[in-house]
Amino acid sequence: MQVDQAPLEEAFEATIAGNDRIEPRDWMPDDYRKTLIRQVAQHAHSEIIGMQPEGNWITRAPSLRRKAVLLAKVQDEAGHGLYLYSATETLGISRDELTRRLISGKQKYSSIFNYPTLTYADVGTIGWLVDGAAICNQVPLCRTSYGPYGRAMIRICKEESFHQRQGYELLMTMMRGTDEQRAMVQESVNRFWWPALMMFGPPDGDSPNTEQSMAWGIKRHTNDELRQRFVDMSMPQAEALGVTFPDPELKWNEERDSYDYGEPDWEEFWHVVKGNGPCNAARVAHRKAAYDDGAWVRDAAMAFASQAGRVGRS
Amino acid sequence: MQVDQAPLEEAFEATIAGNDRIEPRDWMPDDYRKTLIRQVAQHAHSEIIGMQPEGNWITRAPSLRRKAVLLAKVQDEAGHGLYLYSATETLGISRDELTRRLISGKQKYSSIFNYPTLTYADVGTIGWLVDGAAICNQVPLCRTSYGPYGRAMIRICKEESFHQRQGYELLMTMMRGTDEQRAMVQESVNRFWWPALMMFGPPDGDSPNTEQSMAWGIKRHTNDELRQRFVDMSMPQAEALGVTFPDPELKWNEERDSYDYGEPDWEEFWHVVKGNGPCNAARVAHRKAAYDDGAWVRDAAMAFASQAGRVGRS
Amino acid sequence: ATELAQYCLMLGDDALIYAQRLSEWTSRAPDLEEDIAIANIALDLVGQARLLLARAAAADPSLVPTLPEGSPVPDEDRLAYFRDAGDFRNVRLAEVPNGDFAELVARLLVMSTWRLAILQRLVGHADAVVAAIAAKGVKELAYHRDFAGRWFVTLARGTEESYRRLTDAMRAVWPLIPELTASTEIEVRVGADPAVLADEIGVVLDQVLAVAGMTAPDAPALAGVRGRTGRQGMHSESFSMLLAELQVVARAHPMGRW
Amino acid sequence: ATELAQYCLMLGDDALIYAQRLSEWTSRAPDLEEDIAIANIALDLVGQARLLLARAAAADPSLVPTLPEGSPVPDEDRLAYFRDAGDFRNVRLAEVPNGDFAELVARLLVMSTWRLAILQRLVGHADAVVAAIAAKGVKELAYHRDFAGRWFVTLARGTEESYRRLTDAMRAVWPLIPELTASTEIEVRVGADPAVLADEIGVVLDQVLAVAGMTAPDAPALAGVRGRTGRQGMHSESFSMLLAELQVVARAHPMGRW
Repeated sequence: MQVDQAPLEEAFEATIAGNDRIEPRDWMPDDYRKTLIRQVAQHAHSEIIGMQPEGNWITRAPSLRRKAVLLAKVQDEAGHGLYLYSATETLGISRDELTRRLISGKQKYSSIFNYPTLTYADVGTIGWLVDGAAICNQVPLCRTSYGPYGRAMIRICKEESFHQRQGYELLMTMMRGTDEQRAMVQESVNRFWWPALMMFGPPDGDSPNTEQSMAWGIKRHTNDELRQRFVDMSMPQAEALGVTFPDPELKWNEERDSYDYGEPDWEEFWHVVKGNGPCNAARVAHRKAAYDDGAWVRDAAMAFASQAGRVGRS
Repeated sequence: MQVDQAPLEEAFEATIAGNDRIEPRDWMPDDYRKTLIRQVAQHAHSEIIGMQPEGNWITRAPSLRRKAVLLAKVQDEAGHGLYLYSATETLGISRDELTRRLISGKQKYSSIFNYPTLTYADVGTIGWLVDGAAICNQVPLCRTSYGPYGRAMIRICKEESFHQRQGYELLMTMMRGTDEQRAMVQESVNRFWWPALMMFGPPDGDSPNTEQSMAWGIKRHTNDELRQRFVDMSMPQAEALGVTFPDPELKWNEERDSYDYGEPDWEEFWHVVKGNGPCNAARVAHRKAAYDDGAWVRDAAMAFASQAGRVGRS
Repeated sequence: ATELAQYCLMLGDDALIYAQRLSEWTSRAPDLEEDIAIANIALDLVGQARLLLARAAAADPSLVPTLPEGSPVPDEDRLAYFRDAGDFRNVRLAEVPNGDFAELVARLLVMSTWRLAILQRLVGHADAVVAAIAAKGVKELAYHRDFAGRWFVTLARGTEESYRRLTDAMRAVWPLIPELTASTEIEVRVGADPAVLADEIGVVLDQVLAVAGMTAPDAPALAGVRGRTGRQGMHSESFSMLLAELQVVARAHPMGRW
Repeated sequence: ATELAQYCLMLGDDALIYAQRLSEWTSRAPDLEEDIAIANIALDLVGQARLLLARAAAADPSLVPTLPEGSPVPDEDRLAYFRDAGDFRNVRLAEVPNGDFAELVARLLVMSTWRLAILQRLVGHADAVVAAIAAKGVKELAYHRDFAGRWFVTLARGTEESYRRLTDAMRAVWPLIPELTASTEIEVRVGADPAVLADEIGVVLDQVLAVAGMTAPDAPALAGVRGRTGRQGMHSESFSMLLAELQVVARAHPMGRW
């Protein structure tokens, strides 16, 4: 078996080395497939769970224009989930199975969505900082080695940039509003800044899978590299907006040509990752309820389709 | 059998004629029992269903004092339901069976509760007009021929008078408030006036059971007599409050020493009685959901009680 | 102009309030495809509501609630967020609380069939703005009705459970149909008289029912209060809760910019 | 006086918000007896909230939200109805959405055990008003705990289903216990330090669990945001909806009399 596999492995390594795409029909190492399933599924789950914190405000959006914008955004997230589940399915696993792994807690989603949305400003902050951080993470993945994933990411990144601008624009508009609105924006930014920094994952020293993932071309930069890029990108935006980040250590470092920043609370990070964040249980319960409540509908659709098939053949 | 029954019937008739009470252990005609079960159960169901339209506003009560008053009132209604179900049980039917008859639509409740509560003023109007009409109906029942029912009514009427005063006092306070509040009170009174008049049942000519019920002493006045009493009682109260009733025909009739008033919309009345009122379906569904959702709790309590019994005996 | 404004409020409120109920489905649908489709329908209706409320405000500025001097809240939002329940003119079918997916499908079939018939008539309306809104809306509504119709047949012929749930849903929805075609004077004078459309709507529903193998339930009209229903500002009990949620943020910030 | 006011807000908000959740049960309980009992508990807590909020307002008038000149709204209602979410000081266990009856029982057992321990300590408080509120509250809370304890044992030893539901309920409630006994400086300085009471509360809960034959779930604390939880004004996602409902009528009428 090892004898047969050698040329396949060589071809795989050559594709990776040449920055070419691996496609579903291509041979790939089991670990590559498993790691990809984990990563793409986690990304898909994040889109789907990510519908909840913002979806929470659709019915309360304070203007009809914002209601339309938010509805469309959450709808886009469902769409992203759809592409990504499709990409995962090309690796030989069904959407249904992936959903079951999500609601049983076997697969994760981005921890950021375990923080609550407490005011309408959070809709803007999520667009600006959370989608912003996601874009930093995701743009390099457009060049990822697995074809379907890379192509999904190209489309997703385009829409995410649009969402980020919309979020920033909401905050900008609110900052031109009343004192209460400005205070609401600042309070929201205070809450989301640290969780946004944690979206890049633990410090490089505590991120054991990074090396293999980079070798396989399914990750392109280390966590700390991306985090620094995000901080550097966000600081001038915050200044333009007129808000501050809740980090006394944040300041420009002439030498590094970058901002220095403080350490996120990694204890909180691991606590949330392990399932004890403010909303973990609620998010999974919400998803599970939707999945369970929809079972009879999916059953009915399958039964109807199979009848239609029978009628067509008869 | 007819031979054996004759003295029993005589004793029963004598009790009724003497305005004495029939007690659970006494012989009574089957039709009397059936009519009583229907009437007392309907009264009990009315208390329980009546918790919903007012209960709808507990979470939104606009002051903590009013929240406490409303919670206590709705709680009293549950208490009234409890006494009345107990009175019905003395006639040989269980509360569980009565609840099943309610949620299956076999037994009715007062149609007034099929109208929606749309503003907080409705809490006051229900106290004033709906409880007021109920009292007109119920005070004579304190002297009803069936003992347990009559005694329950004595207690209930006392509390209902208290509720009526509280409702009137809420409206009086609101009338001393803002223009919006005064408009809210008038709008509420406009909505509830006609349904309140209909609480006395159809005109005497269309009320086939009245005669027998009066003979048995389980009804003491005709529908129209009570309706007239209610109108006469309410008019000076409305004037004191500063509201009007939505009936252009309402005016004092010197000759009759009473108010003339217009005809309620009996078509709407029968429509609602038949189950097509604005809230019939919602009220029964709410009650059914509470009953169904509570089944496992009642089962657990029974199982626990029977174990405790076993432990005690062993 | 006042009657046109009132008419635009009716159609605008139908769209706004029904969109609110539909948007409650977000992240709760049976599968992602339906989640996206329902959001899309809600989005179309929010779009229609915005245009219609703006038209109402332009046609009769006296309808627009007054806010503190200098408030930047636009007219469409003043109408959506600063009116009380009794000033809304939507039919009750738009506002009743959501049930299960079968209820969504049954209600959407009825609502979209009815609204499509109205908008088709309004394409030639004398008011150019109303005519343009209708022309755009007709395409949207045709899609809504198609989505509902396909699911209606699927649930009717799917499993025993889906058949049972659809039957229950029809029992909940059908009593609200007579209100849809009980015309008000304003509709008769400046809009599309829904009473005239009743037959046409009935024919479409009957066609879907026939394909689905269902029969319409024997459902008398849901009564109003002294004859008044949604078009007269008489709404159902849940409506004040819907509005509380819809309006809470906007009302907390009458001077806010969003 | 400011610290006393802050402390009264904490205890008052716990009572107010938990009473709001309990009152949602009205007309929904498994049987009439429980409906009455739950309403009674809610009533007791509304009563405590009124006294505590009034005491907070008296001790520090600067805490009371400002309303338009001439508003007749009393201080207790200004505090209850005109503060925003971030200004409420209740623990999150008071505010989380209701579950089934087992969740009610598990939460009530924990809340009443905890609050009873606190009020027992406050009976001798230097502030005579607080002491009097505590003295009255102790009797009420003893009844609440008794009601919860009896049902806890009943559900634990009733049927398989009630056991399963109670187990799930404990999993939902227990992660919120550490927040109850994480003391703030204000509690330490002017009230009953809940950290000191943790053992006492644990002993009571263990006794009930022992009679019930249950074991406490292995439940790590529910995280806050950067260490902040309810006492610091950091609430859960559902809290803004609870407040929207609680406050909607009062806020629509800042000049209203009720």
